[in-house]
Amino acid sequence: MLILAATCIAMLSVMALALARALKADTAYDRILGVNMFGTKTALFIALLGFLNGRPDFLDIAIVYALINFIGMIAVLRFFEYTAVDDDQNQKEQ
Amino acid sequence: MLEIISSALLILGAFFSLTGAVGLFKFPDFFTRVHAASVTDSIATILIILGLMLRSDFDLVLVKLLFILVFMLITGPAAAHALAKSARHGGLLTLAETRGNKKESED
Amino acid sequence: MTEIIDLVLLAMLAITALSVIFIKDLFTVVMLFGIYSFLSALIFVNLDAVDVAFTEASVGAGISTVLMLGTLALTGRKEKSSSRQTILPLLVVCVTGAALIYGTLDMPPFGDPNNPAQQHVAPRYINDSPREIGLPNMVTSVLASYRGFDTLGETAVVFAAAIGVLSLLGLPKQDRTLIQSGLKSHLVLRVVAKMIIPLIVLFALYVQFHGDYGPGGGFQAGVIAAAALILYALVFGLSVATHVVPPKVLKILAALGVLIYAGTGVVSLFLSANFLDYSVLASNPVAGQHIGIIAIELGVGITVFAAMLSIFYAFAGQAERKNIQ
Amino acid sequence: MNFIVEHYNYWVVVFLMMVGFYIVISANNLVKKIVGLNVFQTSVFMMYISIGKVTGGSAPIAAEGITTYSNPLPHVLILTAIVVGVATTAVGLALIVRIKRAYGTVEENEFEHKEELI
Repeated sequence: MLILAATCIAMLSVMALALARALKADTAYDRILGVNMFGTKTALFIALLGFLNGRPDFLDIAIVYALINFIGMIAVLRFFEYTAVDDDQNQKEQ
Repeated sequence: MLEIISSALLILGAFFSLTGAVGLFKFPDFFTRVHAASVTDSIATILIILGLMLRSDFDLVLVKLLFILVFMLITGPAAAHALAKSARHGGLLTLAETRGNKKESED
Repeated sequence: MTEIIDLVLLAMLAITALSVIFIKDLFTVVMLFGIYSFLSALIFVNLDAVDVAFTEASVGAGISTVLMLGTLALTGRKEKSSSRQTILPLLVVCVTGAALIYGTLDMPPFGDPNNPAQQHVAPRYINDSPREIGLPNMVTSVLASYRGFDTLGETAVVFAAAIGVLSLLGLPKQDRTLIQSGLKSHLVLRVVAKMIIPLIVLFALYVQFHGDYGPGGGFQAGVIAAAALILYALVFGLSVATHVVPPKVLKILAALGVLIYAGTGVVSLFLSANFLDYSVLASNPVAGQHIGIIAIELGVGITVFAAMLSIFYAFAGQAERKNIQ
Repeated sequence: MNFIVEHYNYWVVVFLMMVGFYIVISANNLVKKIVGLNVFQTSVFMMYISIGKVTGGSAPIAAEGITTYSNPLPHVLILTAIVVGVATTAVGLALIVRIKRAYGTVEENEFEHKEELI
């Protein structure tokens, strides 16, 4: 039990660090990296929380987290490809 | 016995995720930071999920944990790869390259 | 332990929300909003609301973020700095906040089992619903059976919202030619997407039909199934996705879901019971309740799936059209 | 100390509500306004879920060996509210896309002037 709680706290601090990274990033890519790391660590945190509270049957939520995190990532990449084309056109027009 | 092994795995997993988070701040350029984040992500996922699997009975919970493990092991590295590739296309340079560029401009 | 986690997560949530105010880059705002949704879902898990967390994670973090990114692609990602005065809004907000804080001082203590909110309907749901409805998940029992009429209204709202978006933006036409667009250069992503999309659809079906026993149900399953196709459209391009699920079919499906829901109610009317009273659907009331809940959850799932996917199609069609011009 | 723990959740809810409210009334960009609206909305969700929580309780899914459950009613109300909230957000975003097409801008003060031209 103690080990689970300790791991939970470690995960929380990792999440806080990832959040700090996402809030204060040099480039947009760093920000996405922070968000992605936040998502995966949250999925693990939910799994741990289920075991800590003695109700491990809520792992479905961790699965959804992993899933939505991936889809969000793909959407961001697609957005970048899309706006990159846009920027090129703007430069040409200028 | 299982409890001890599982605890060891969990602690190792927590340790690796912490190192990854520190690496996210300490490493000098974006590509090394992707490296820090994604590699530790994978190892922490494996260790923590294995640690939890040892704590669960042989039932649906185990299957779900296995599903999470497989899912995250497929998507995590793929996402990191795609991000790094996209950053490369977007024009980010590695540290060595930026240094090289600086030298050239100084010469 | 729960309290400590609660403290830390709420603090993180407040910081995230606060930083949204000061950031001018709208892309960053949307990324932070994604984190905000994830965090609030995590708080819901910690406060025992697993079904709500499930919905927030899939709907709030997933679909909202994708739609907002789609809008940004169409409207540009920089917010212009405004010359507007900020003192008056700040004053209004502070006065409202002070009034609300004053109100919270009289609130019953957080988590006290003797709170008024815990005294009235809840004990009946908690004690009797597993026996009356026969399902362990009380949220599903209340959602689908006790408050089934309410949920019918919510499903109709989702349907109406989809109609609203379609009438504003229009659905893309199904192309005869297959134009491969999307993330063309990312070979790894294309292979991985092919591998995990079947897994996602399988998981959606599990959530749909296991929602009576664990967290989940029609709302979540519909969104997850839509997310699988959104992933497909993002990676392989919109025209390929419209070949798999044509927009025409989506229109029919969205209406069909509401029809299944309302039809279940009408069937129970014809069996001389109240609207949406499932007890008469089988000889045994508990079995009847179970049949009714499965039917209406299916209706909800179909409508939510079709509505979310057609909303996404509408946005993606706009973006693609802008790209061609 | 006890007083703080007993009201902490509500205070954070009020703070989030203030932040959302401020963004809605002060932001010029319509997309940001929608984000503010969502922040506001989530604070209301948080309020309901906080009220439903019972200390020492567990998630309202019946299982053996668990006697205290949190209140399932707020969960039901908020679950549907989230889905409806996203549906209305989608309508708002669609309106923004149309505004951009009609006026060429999504900044509130800019299209206010253009209205007179049309």
